[in-house]
Amino acid sequence: MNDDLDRQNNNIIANWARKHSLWVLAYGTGCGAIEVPPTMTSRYDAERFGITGMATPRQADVLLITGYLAIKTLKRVIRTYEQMQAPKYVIGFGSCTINGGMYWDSYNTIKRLDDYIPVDIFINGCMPRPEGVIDGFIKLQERIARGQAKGWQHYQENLDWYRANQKKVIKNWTMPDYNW
Amino acid sequence: MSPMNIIWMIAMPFIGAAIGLLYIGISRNITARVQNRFGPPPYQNIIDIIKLYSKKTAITHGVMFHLGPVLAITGTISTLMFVPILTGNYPIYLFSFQGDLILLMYIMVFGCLAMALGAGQSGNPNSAIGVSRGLTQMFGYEVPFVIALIILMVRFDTSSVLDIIKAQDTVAHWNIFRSPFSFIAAIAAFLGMMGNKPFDIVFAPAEISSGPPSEYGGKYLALMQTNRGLFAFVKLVLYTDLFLGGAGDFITLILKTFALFLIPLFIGIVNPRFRTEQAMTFFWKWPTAIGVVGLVLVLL
Amino acid sequence: MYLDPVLMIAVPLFAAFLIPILGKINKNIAKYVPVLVIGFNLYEAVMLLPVSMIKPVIVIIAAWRPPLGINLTIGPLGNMLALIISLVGFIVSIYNIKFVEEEPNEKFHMLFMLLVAGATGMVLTGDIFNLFVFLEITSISSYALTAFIRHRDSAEAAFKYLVIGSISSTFVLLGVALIYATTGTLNMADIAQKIQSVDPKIAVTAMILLVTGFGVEAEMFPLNGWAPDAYSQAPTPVSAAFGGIVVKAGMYGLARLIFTIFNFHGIFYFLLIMGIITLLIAEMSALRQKQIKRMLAFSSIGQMGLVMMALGLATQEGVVGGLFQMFNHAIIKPLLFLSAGYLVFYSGSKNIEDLDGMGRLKPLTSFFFAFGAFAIMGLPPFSGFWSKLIIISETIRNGFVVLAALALIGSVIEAVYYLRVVGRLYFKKPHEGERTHYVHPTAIVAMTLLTLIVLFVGLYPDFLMTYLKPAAAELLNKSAYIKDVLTAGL
Amino acid sequence: MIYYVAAFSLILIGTYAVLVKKNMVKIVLGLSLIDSGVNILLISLGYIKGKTAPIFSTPALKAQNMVDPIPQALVLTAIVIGLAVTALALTIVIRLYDHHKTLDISKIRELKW
Amino acid sequence: MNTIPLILLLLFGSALLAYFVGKINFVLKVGIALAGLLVSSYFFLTLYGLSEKFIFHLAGFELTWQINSLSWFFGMLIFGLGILVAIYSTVYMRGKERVDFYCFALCTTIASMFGIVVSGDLLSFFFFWEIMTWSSFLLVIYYRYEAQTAGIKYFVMSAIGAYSMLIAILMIYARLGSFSFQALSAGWQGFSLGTQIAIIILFVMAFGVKAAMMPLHTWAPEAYAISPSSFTSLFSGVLSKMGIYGFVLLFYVFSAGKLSASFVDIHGTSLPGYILAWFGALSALIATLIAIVQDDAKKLLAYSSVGQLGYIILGLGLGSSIGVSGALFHAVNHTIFKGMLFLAVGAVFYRTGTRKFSELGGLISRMPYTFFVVLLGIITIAGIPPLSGFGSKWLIYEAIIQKKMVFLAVVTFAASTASFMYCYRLIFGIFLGQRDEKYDDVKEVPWAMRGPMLLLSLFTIYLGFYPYHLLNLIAEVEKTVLGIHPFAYGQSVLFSRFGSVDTMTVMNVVAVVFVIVFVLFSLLYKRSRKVGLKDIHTSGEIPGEEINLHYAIDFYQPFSRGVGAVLKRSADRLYMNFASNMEGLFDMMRYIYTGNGQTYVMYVIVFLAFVLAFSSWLI
Repeated sequence: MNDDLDRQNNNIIANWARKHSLWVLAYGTGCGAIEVPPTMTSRYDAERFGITGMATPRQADVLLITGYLAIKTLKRVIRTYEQMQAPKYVIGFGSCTINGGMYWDSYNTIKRLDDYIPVDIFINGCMPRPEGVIDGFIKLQERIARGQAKGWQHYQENLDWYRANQKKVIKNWTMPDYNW
Repeated sequence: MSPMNIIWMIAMPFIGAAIGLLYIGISRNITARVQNRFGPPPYQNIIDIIKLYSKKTAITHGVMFHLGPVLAITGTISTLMFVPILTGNYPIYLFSFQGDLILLMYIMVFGCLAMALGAGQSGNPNSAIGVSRGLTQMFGYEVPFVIALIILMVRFDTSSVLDIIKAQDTVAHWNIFRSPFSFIAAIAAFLGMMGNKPFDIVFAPAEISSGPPSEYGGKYLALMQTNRGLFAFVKLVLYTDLFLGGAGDFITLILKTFALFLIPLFIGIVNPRFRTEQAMTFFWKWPTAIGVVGLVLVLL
Repeated sequence: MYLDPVLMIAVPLFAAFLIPILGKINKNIAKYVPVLVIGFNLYEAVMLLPVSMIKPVIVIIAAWRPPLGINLTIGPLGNMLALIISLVGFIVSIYNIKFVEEEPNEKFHMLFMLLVAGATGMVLTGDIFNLFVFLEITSISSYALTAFIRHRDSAEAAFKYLVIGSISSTFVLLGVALIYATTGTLNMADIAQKIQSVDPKIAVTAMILLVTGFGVEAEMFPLNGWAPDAYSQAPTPVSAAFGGIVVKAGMYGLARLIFTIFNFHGIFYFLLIMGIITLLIAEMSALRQKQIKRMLAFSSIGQMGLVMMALGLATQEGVVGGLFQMFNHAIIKPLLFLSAGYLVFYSGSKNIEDLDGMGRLKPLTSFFFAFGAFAIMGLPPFSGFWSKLIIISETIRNGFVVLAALALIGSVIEAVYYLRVVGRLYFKKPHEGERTHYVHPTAIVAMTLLTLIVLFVGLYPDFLMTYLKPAAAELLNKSAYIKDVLTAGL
Repeated sequence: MIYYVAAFSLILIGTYAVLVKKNMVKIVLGLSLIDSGVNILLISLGYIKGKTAPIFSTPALKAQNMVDPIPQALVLTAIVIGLAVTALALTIVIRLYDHHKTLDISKIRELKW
Repeated sequence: MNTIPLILLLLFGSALLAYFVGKINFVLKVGIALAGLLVSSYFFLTLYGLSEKFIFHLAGFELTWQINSLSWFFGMLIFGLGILVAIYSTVYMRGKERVDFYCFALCTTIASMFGIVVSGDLLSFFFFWEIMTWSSFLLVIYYRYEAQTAGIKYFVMSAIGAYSMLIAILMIYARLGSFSFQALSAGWQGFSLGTQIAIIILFVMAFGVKAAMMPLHTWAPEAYAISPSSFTSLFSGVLSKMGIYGFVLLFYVFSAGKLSASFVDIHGTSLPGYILAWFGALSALIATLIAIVQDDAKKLLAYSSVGQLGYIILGLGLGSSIGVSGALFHAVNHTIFKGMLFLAVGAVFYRTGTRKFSELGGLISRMPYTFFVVLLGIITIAGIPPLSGFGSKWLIYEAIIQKKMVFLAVVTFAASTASFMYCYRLIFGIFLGQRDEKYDDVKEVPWAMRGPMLLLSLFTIYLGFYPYHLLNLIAEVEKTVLGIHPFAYGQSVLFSRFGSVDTMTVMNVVAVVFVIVFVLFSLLYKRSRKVGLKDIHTSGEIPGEEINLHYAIDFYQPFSRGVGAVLKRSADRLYMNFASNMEGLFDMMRYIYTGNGQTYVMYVIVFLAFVLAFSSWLI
């Protein structure tokens, strides 16, 4: 199974296509969601890089987490992430996803997103401007082209670790099993 | 059946899909330009499809979910087989001798219904809502479409597409000029069929998360996207045959189809979205009224 | 081989007065006497049938030849009706054996015998005054039978019946007097001959008086006020007998008068119109009835309206249809009444709404009722179909399409209210409560007999048609009747 | 002639009683009156002035001198019937009175519609 | 012994036998019914191609029973579906009460339908027609407590229809003195115009009720919905065809193409035919619209039935060979697919106990065979190639357009498009979408129920690409009985004046393309993963049990908003209001009977006085 995945990871055409076609599922939590529309619309026009918004996780490639995550929201994010089709990438957006940001000592938000789902690219800032966002996307594209954006594989391989972390904060665990 | 015909039969779906996808890509580009953006490259859709085909996982909800896209593209390719594509010195007729306009009208639906069935099995309420809207809208636009076709069939006393093409031997005889009412009704229906802007409530992404295909991803979505391109191509070819006198060679075909393609595109760019029942009643008001005028004229 | 037809009247009369005496000896014997005696009548009627079909049997009493003496004229028609009456009487008397438990039941049997005797006399006699006398015998026994159950309602019904009945019989008597005054004879054939020379105004007055009188028994609208009450309040077998016997005899009198004695063509149109009015009003009234027997009574009136309509056509086929309908009605209506009687008996209430779910509790009785309902609606392959078919066919053939349509509308209404009852029997959940009664075998025998007759006639109507045709011909061909009667005994 | 007048007045009086009087006994009386009227009418039909009863009591009597015997026979029968009807009617009236405690016919209307 | 009475005797006999002997045990009654059907259909098969006659006299009327290609054609439908339904019933009815009653009524219904098609005269036609009415009524009311209103409505409307037919028949009899079809078709021209109109209207009333033509259809949805599903398929599939048979008789046998002589022609069709065609088209459209918003699967199918029968009526009204062939072809198709669908819905009901879309859903993985049947059924019913429904619809459309009846064509096509909506509704509501947990253990129905459905679906596939034999049969009917010159057709090619379609090619193309795409699609990529029903995108929310994910209530809400004006008007309500008003009016009548003895006497006296006053009129 893993061999097969590796072989495909290094497929140049596939990676090229993946790189140029990033369908984004913007998980609009927190204040960061306000930065996504400018990124997509006329002024910054992310579509020229093949970046388009998608409505459902089944079709999306990139999960864009735009801000702090409350525990309750985390559940949804995990679920959404698990429903996406591999290869899939996560972009942590804003400082809240990196270390909790201004919610560092909040009792009800997570601090570091990477502990719960594998983040491929963090975009720094509070908030990052659309230029920053596009920059993050381009970084992601580069990683994809190089076959380095393998967070989804990492998640699969270290599922237990992630689950343990997730279960630590999510008290009433009712999530279905991650089935691949 | 000549070997050439068989080759075309195999090649045409691919060519058609490529052309259709390219058109959709161009449409994205044009839309971007209208919105003062740069827009993706015209071949963006093809990239998307390659990406989707190379997705590593795909989920299925069951047999019908699996068969839905397959049957959808089956229906589209079957439709393609009965549309005369080129009529010039090197004609591409495929099977169009064995079918007529009524067959086309019905076999076109095959794919839509199959997709709807697949969407149904996904179990997502959004899909069901999308299908409900889509079928309702289809009921709306089929009325002017049917009227337009009836005008043509009655006028030329034939239901064979080839005969209709034959009757439009010169530019002045094109049905767009000879039966303008029919053309207007048909174009209105075309807007609905293409699912472009005023009539895109079926796929409303922000509202019902892209509607019927909302549960589809990976290779299924790829197949559906291919189908979308091919279907657009088939419809364009059919309209060209019916109203623009068909095409003698590929260049004419591309010019004519592209010209046709621009109509819904531009209408779509500048218009907001209709609600479902508004769309339905819209189709039953103006396009139908115009079509009825055409019907009366053709009877006189 | 048949015995003297006079016995058909004499034996029941004699037996009627014998019953109380027998009843003193043993209650049970009294119960079986009617079965035997009416069985004898039935035998006689059946045996007479082949003979009378060929040539009417004229019985001369005490050697007074017609037109002087009293005589019995047993033509095909009279014989047919006698057959119907004795058949219904026979079946009902079988049913009576166990159904009538109320004391003094030998009196019931006596009155019943009188009823049958009177009705038989009516259809067999050739003398108009005798007709009146037998009419009175029939009516008086009917009044008494109506009031048989000692209940306030039955007394009321009986009183109404009595008032209307005796007024009408007075009219009959007046009519007879008028006829006698102008023609000087009481023999019907003789009257028919001599009435030609009578001033038509007097003749028509006499006819109207007689028609009114017999119309009451024949349930012609608006003379039928008694019918719903009497039918619904009389004991069930009596209701059945009303439908099968009394009304038939009344209708016979009516037909005999207007066909044989008088020759006014206007009366046929009159009868046609009265028939359809009777039919429609009765069916409409039946639609919303709350009591099952009252509903059946209205239905009965409606059927008689159809018969009147058929007779009013005054054509061979029309009269055949009318007689056929009379036969059907005489068979099916008792079936309905008898089964409804048991249903009422079980549920303890006469109201339709209390019959809910009886189809489940009493499948057999309910089946008989449903069967009767289907049959009387005129559905094939039951017998009602053929008579209705013939009547409607003949109505249309004579150009009265509207009348036919109205009659059929009546049939639709009929279907509605019958189905409502059948629906209640089968579709509603039964009410709570213990009901332990069971149908007595004699009742089952009676109802099964009726059912079989309905089916047989429905599947093979020709059997009956062969006898109905001469009967109709007799009505229509009055000169033959006159000749037969007046030359009898020569 | 006077017989006819008497007969018809009796019939009319009887009819009036039956139609108008509320008391059931009076109605029964009315019925009886009608009956009697009709009987008188019948008798008078056969009556010829100055003729004898149609009984051959002595050989001298001739049929031509007798009144018509048939109406008399009819009337006898009719009287009997009338009697029977009256008797029955009165019985029923008594029973009705037992049940309803009234003789007013318009109040005894439980069976209707 | 003549075969026709033998078959009838067998059928009626097995009905009675099943009722009386069947009291003993279940196997016996169903067995007798089935055996009777099988034997009689064997005899029926021997009648193929023959033209037998059986003449006898009853009640002074001459009755004729005959078999010709037309009766054989409809008899084929009766016996074909009849046997399948009987087989299906062996399991479906097991354990239900009053199976003997059911068997009796089923056999009687089949027998009476056979009687109708072999009738050679109007009287026996009417006779069997009435038997059919009451025997099917008995089946409609099988579930007795709920069925009352539906049953009575059915019966009353049938009675009205039957009586209007009776008037027409007797009008004919009064003029011709004979009931036989030959006499009628010979004497038709002798009728005055008014008579012709009256006869046509009266007959159309009768046949329209049975064929559930639009303003006369109101009994159909409830009666279909409430009768046992095994019978409903026969009811809709064959019994309603008796109305169609009547229309065929009326327009092509009784009037024998002489309508044009007395009526004006519109677009080359006689006026009555043209009006009939419009009735058909409008019932197709309106019934379809109503079907879309139903929640009960059987009601949906019932309205769909009304709509599809509208197509058949439309084809018959057109009068050209292609139209009539289309109609007859569609009649066969309708028998097949309505048989399938009602049986399938019955199968679902058998397992789940409900027919409501709002309660079902997601049964595809539990009842795959049934799903397959329904899938084929809806494809056929929607007229989508390559299945058989397309062929017949194609013929009907070609016939309309050939006659240049453009508005008719628009209505018809619109109806056909709308039918996709209810088709989808049907299959989605039952088999797709989310499944309620209580249906997790539902199993596929037994083979005795699966078999008939699958057999029927094979037929639709077969007729879908090779309608040759059926068209032969229809051509035979048209040539020998209807007096129409049949249209041209090849082995699998249908020709009209201005178009042709090769059903075989269509089937092949679709099949080949499907196989190629499917193989490519499956080979090129790995197997996809099967996920659970609830594993759907719900914005990250994990759907609990209490959340309804099955979108089934008000499925076409925008649609019903859009066409609300049409749906609001209901012929049924109109009739019911009319009926209740009439009932109120009739109710007044019984107040004549005041209950006062004196009033009654008054009536007598007034009557007497009145008649005496006008006595001079009687003289």
